[in-house]
Amino acid sequence: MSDQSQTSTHVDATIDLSVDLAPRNPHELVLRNPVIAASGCFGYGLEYGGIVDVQRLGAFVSKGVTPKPRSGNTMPRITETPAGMLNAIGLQNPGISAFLRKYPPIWERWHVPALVNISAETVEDYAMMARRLDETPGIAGIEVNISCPNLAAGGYNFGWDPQMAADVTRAVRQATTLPVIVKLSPGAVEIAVVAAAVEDAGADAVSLINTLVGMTIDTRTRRPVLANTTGGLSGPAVKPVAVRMVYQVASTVAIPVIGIGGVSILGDALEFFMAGASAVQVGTAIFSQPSVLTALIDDIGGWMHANGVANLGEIVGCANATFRGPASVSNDYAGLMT
Amino acid sequence: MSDQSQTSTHVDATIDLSVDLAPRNPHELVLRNPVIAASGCFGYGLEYGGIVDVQRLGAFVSKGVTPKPRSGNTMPRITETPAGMLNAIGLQNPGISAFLRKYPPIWERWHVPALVNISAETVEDYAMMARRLDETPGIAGIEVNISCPNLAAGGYNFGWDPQMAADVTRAVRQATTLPVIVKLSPGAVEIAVVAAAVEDAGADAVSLINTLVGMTIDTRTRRPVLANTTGGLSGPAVKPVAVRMVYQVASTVAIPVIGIGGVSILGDALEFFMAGASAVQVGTAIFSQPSVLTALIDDIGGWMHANGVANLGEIVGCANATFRGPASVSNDYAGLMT
Amino acid sequence: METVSSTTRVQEHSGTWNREFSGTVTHTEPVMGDSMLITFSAPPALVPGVRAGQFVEILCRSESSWDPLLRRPYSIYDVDPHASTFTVLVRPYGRGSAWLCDRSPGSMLSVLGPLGNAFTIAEKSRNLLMVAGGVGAAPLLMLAKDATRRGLSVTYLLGGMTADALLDARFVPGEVEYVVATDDGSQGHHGFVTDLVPGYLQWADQVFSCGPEAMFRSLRQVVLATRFGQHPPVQVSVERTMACGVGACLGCVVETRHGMKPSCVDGPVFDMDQVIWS
Amino acid sequence: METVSSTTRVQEHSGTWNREFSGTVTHTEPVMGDSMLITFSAPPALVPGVRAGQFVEILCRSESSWDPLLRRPYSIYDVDPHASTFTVLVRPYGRGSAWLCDRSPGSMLSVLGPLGNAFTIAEKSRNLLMVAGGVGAAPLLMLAKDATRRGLSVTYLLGGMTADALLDARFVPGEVEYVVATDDGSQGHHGFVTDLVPGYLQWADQVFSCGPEAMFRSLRQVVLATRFGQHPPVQVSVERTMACGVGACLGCVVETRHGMKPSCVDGPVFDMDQVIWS
Ligand SMILES: Cc1cc2nc3c(=O)[nH]c(=O)nc-3n(C[C@H](O)[C@H](O)[C@H](O)COP(=O)(O)OP(=O)(O)OC[C@H]3O[C@@H](n4cnc5c(N)ncnc54)[C@H](O)[C@@H]3O)c2cc1C
Ligand SMILES: Cc1cc2nc3c(=O)[nH]c(=O)nc-3n(C[C@H](O)[C@H](O)[C@H](O)COP(=O)(O)OP(=O)(O)OC[C@H]3O[C@@H](n4cnc5c(N)ncnc54)[C@H](O)[C@@H]3O)c2cc1C
Ligand SMILES: Cc1cc2nc3c(=O)[nH]c(=O)nc-3n(C[C@H](O)[C@H](O)[C@H](O)COP(=O)(O)O)c2cc1C
Ligand SMILES: Cc1cc2nc3c(=O)[nH]c(=O)nc-3n(C[C@H](O)[C@H](O)[C@H](O)COP(=O)(O)O)c2cc1C
Ligand code: FES
Ligand code: FES
Repeated sequence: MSDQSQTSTHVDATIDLSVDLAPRNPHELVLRNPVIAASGCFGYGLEYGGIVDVQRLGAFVSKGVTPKPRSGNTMPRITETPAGMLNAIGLQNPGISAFLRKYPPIWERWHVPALVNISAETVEDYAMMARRLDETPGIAGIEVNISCPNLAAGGYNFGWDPQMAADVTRAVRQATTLPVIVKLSPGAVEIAVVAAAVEDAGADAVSLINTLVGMTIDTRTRRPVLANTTGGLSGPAVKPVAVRMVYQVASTVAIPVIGIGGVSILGDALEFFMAGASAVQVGTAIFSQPSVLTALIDDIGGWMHANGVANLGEIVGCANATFRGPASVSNDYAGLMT
Repeated sequence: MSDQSQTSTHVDATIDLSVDLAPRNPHELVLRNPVIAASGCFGYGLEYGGIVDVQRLGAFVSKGVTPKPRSGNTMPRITETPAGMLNAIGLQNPGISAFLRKYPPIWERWHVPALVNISAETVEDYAMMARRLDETPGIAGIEVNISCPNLAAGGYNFGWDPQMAADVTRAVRQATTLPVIVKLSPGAVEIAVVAAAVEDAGADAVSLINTLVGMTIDTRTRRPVLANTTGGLSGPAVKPVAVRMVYQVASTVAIPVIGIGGVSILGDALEFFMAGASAVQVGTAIFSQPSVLTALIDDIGGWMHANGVANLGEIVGCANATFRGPASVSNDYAGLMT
Repeated sequence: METVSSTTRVQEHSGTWNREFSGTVTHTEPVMGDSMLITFSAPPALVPGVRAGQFVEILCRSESSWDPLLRRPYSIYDVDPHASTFTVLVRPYGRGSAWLCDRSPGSMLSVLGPLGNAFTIAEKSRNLLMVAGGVGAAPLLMLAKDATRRGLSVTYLLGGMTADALLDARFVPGEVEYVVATDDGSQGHHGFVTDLVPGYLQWADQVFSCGPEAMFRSLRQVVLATRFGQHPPVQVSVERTMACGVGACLGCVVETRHGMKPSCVDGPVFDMDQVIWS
Repeated sequence: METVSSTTRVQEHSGTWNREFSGTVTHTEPVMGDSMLITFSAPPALVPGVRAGQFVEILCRSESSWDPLLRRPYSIYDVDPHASTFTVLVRPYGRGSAWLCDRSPGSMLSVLGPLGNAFTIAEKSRNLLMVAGGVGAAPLLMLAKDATRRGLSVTYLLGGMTADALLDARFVPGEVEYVVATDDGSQGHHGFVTDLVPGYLQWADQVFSCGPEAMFRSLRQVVLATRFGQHPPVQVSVERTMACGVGACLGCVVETRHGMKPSCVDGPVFDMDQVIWS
C-alpha cells in the first residue's frame, strides 16, 4: 500500500487527476482526484479510520440526512444478491440539527471535501436543509437525493418525474450558493430527460445512479428477506445499467456527470469516464474491499501515465459519439473526442 | 439424470405441477409444469436437441418473430457482465412468413406447448402477426413483446406507457382467440400500472421481466463493447428487480403472472412463485446449464413433496400480503395465503 | 459493567491502514463434524491486540469472481502471536462458508479485521460461565483460554445436535469444566444446553454466551428467573448479516435501550439487558 | 468443398441428453509459456465421435458462485478414447481462463460438448498446410495428428510472440513438418507466420488455419494473390464470444454469403471464401 502511494505521488507530478464538479458555480468544487466515496457506504467519513486514508479521496458523501432524526427500518436491512446487495437501511440518521452539531466541525479541519447527501419528502424540507447547510463551515457541497417519495404527490418518487425533480432542484438552488449535485433515480423512464430538467433548474452537476428497487424472498420463511419488503440494489450487478444511464445523461447535459454503480476496479471507473462521467462514486465495493478507494486513485493515475493521458478530461465521454458533457463548458475540444 | 426423471415421475403421482396460464380464455393454456424456456434463449425448441428433453418442459417460447425477416445487429452482440450478460441480437429471425412455414408444422407433432413471441413497431403489425398465428396449427399461445420502439411515438417504447401497451394488447386480443401473454418491460416507471392496463385490454396473462437496458465499454478500444451500443441485461444479476416487479404486478392484477429474470435454481423459482408468479421462464441460465430446465421441474416437484404442497397454487403469492393473482380467478382461497 | 470497543486500541498497536490484509492459509483441521478450523497468517502488529469476541470479515470468492459479493464475519477462535496467525471455526452452511471450508494450506484469503468489541471480564469476577451453541463455541473458547490463563474458574457449556457436532475435549483447556448437551442425547445432557444453566448461576459471577438467537431467548428466561434479577451480568455475542463491518452502512444494527446500534462496532457483544429482545 | 456439422453424428453415437457433463481433471501440464494443457474425463460415448475443430464450453466458476456467468469455448486439443478424456489448451487471459488454469487433478469441471462443426479434409487431398497463431495451435494439432494417421503430408506453421510461447516440438508428431515464426525472432522466422505461407501454396491441396482475426486477414491477402484464385480451399476456425454454443441465442454469428450464421453450429470452421470479411 505504501508502495502504491509513492507511485501515485510520482505520477501526480506529470498528470492531472483533478476535476471541477461545479464549473457553473463561483464557489467551484475542485477535487484532487475523481474518486468519491458514495453516500450510505462511508458513514460520515470517520468509520473507516485506520483502514482507509480518507484524506486522499477526491471527496466523500455523507450518509443521507433528513429533517428529523430517523431510527431507520427494522432488521433485516441488508441481504446479498448475485454480484450485488439489497439495502433498506431506512435513512437511519440523527436528523439535520444533531448532524450539523456533530460532523461539520470535524470536517472543517480536514483536507478532503465533505459532500452532504440530503433526503426529504417535501420540496420545502429540501430547501430548509440546504439553507442550514449553506450557513455551516466544513461543507464543500450538497448532493440532493431525489429518490424519495414525494408526500405531496402521494408518494410518487421525486426522481421519476422531470417536473418534480426540477422543483426540488430549484428550491435547493435558491436556498444555497454551495455546489449542488442532484443524484438521479434509475427508476425514471428516461433519466436523461430528468437530467436535463435539473440542469435547467440550476444543478451544478448530476450524480447517478441511485439504487434500483429489488427484493428477495426467504423461501424457508416464505416472507421477503428484508423487513421493508423491498430494498435498493447496488454493486457490480447494476453497473451495466449505470454505465448506460451515464452515457445517455452525458449526451444530454453540459454539466458534469458523476458516475455511480458497481465501481470496483480501475476498468469500471474508466468505463464511466469514457461514458461521460467526470468523476465516480464508489459504494458497495468499499464493503468488500475498503482499499478500493485509494487503489483506484493510484490505478487511474497509473493508467493515465501508461496511456499518455495528461488530463482526465481527455477521455471523459470518449466512447460517446454524442457527448455534450463538461468539456463543452470549460473548453472546446469535446467535438474531437469521438 | 434418468434417476431424477424417475423421481419426478414418482412425485408426479402425488402432487400437481400443472398450471393454467389463461383461465379467462376458453382455449385455456394448461402446462404440465410451470417451467418455460424463455424467448431468445431456446431458439425454436430444436437447437437443444440431444441436450435438453424439450418435451418435458411446461412450454417454450420461440425467438421473437417480426413482420419482415431481420438479419439482426452487427457483431459483437453479446458480452458478459457481473453475474449477468448483455445481448443485442437485434431480433435476427426469418420473418413471420418463413417462420410459419418452417416451425409450427414441426411443433404440431410435439407434446410441449409452443408459445410464439412477437415483436413489431406498429400496433397494426402486432395485430397482423397475431392474425396469422391464429390460423396456424401447432401454436399454443402468443407472447407479445412490448419492449419495442413505437414508430408512431417516435421510438418511445410500447412497454413504458400503459396506454400504448393497452393499445397493442387490444389489437392482438381482437386478432386472435389464442391465449395472449403480454411480456412487460422493466423500463416502465410503475410496471404494475402497465400490467393493469394490459389486463383490462384483454391479456390472458402477463410475463415479466424483459431485459433491463445496459451497456459496457471496452476500455482498450474506448468504444461500447456491443456494436449496438446498448443491450439487454439478463441473468442472476437482475433477479432482485424481477422478483420485486412480479410481486408488485401480482398485487395488482388477477390474471396469471409469469416470472422471468435470472431463474437458475430451485430457490429462484420458489421466490417467483412466492412473489405471485404461477410459472417461471428460464432464459440466460440455459446457456450456462442447459440441464437447469429439467432439473427445475424435478426439484420443484421434490420440494413440493418434501414440504407437503400438493398444488403449486398453494404457495403462489404466499410472500405477498396484497396478492390478487390467479387464485382469486380460479378459486377462493387467495385470502388465506398470507 | 460495560462492553468496550477495542478497535481504537488495535489501531494504536498496529500502525495505520493495515486491517485489510491478505492472509495465507497455514493449516486446516476438521472439527465439530463437518466444520473446519482454518488458520491463516496475519500481520504481526494485529495479533497481540485481539480480544475474545472480536471477529474478522473474510471475502469468500476468488479474484476472478464478483460473487458472492460481501465478506462474511467469523469470530476469532484463536490467535498465535508467535506464528502470527488467526484461527476461525467455520461451519459449511451456504455459499460463502462452503467456499471457505474448501481452502487448503497455501490458499490466500482477503481478511478485514480484527473488528468489533469484545467480551469483558469484570475485575472482581472469579467464576465464569460460558454458554455456547454450535459454532458459537469459537469466541467463547478463546475467552475460556484467556480466563484460565488469568487463573479464573471457567465452566464451558456447549450444545449441539449430535455428539459428532460437539467440540472434541482435546481442544478445551484442561482447567476448564467442559459440559455438553445434545439434542438427540448422543452425548451429555439430552436436551438444550440452556437446561444446564440454572445449576451454575449461584456459582457464576458472569455469564457469556454465543449461539443462535433462540438460545439467547431461553438463556434469558432462565437468567431472569434467578438471583441475577434486573441487570444480570450476561454478555451475548449476537449475529447479524453484515456488510461493512465498521459501522458505516448501518445494515447490522441491534435495537438497544440507547437506540439502533451497529453490531459490528458496538457489538457483536452486548450486555443482555441492553438489548431490546423482540 | 463444404464444412459439415458433426453434431448430429455425435448425438447418434452418444445416446441422448449427455453432452452436458461433469468431468474430472486428470492431468494438467504447462505448455507454450504460461498456457496449460488440461485433460479431463468425458463420457465414453462422446469421445470417439470428436473431430478436429470441434470445441467444448466449460463453466469457469465454482458451484458457490454466479460469476463469471457464461461458459467459455475451448477447442478440443486431443481426445483419448481409451482413457475417455478430452484435452484443451488454455491460455490464461481474463477471468475465465485464469480460473481454469488454476484447476488441478481432481477438480471438477462442468462441460458442454463436443460442439460445432469440424475441419474437413477433402478426399483427394494429400498435402495439408496448417497455419496456427497462438492457442490456435490446439485444433490444428488434433487435425495434424488425424491427417498423419491417415498417411497425409502435413506442414504445420505456428506463430508466436516469442520462442517461449511456441509449442514444444515433442508435442508435434514426428511425421509433421513443423515450422515456426516469432515476432521477436527468438526462434524460427523473424516475423509473422503468414510470411511463410507463400512457400507452401504450390504444394498444399488445402489450407487450415486458426488464430487471431488479423492473421486470417493477412493469410487471405497471401492466398488471394496466388493460384488458389477465387475459391481457395482454405478453412478457418473463427472466434466469437459465445453464450449457448448450440445455435439458440444467435450471439456468435459470422456474416457469410448465405447470411448471419451461428459460428457455434455452422462454425467455428468456415470456408474462407464464404465469410464476408469486414
Ligand atoms: C459476528 C459474527 C460472527 C460469526 N462467527 C461465525 C463463526 O465463528 N463460524 C461460522 O461458521 N459462522 C459465523 N458467523 C456466520 C457467518 O458470518 C455466515 O453468516 C455463515 O457462514 C453463513 O454464510 P454463507 O455464505 O455460508 O451462507 P449464505 O450463502 O450467506 O446464506 C445461505 C442462506 O442462509 C441464510 N443465512 C445466512 N446466514 C445465516 C444465519 N446465520 N442464520 C440463518 N440463516 C442464514 C441466508 O439468508 C441464505 O438464505 C458469524 C456471524 C457474525 C455476524
Ligand atoms: C470456438 C472457440 C475456440 C476457442 N479455443 C480456445 C483455446 O483452445 N484456447 C484458449 O485459450 N482460448 C480459446 N478460445 C477463447 C476462449 O473461449 C476465451 O475467450 C478466452 O479464454 C478468454 O476468456 P476469459 O474468461 O479468460 O476472458 P474474459 O474475462 O472473458 O475477457 C477478458 C477481457 O478480454 C476480452 N476478450 C475475451 N476474449 C477475447 C478474445 N478472444 N479476444 C480479444 N479480447 C477478448 C473481453 O471482452 C474482456 O474485456 C476459443 C474461443 C472460441 C470461440
Ligand atoms: C447500505 C447503503 C446505503 C445507502 N444509503 C444512501 C443514502 O443515504 N443516500 C443516497 O443517496 N444513496 C445511498 N445509497 C446508494 C449509494 O450511494 C449508491 O448510489 C449505490 O449504492 C450504487 O453504487 P454502488 O453500486 O457503488 O454501491 C446507499 C447504498 C447502500 C449500499
Ligand atoms: C440472447 C437473448 C435473446 C433474447 N431474445 C428475446 C426475444 O427475442 N424476445 C423477447 O421477448 N425476449 C428476449 N430475451 C429476453 C428473455 O426472454 C428474458 O426476458 C430475459 O433474458 C430475462 O430472463 P433471464 O434472466 O432468465 O435470461 C432475450 C434474452 C437473451 C439473453
Ligand atoms: S456491517 Fe455495516 S454498520 Fe455493521
Ligand atoms: S453461442 Fe448461441 S448461437 Fe452460437
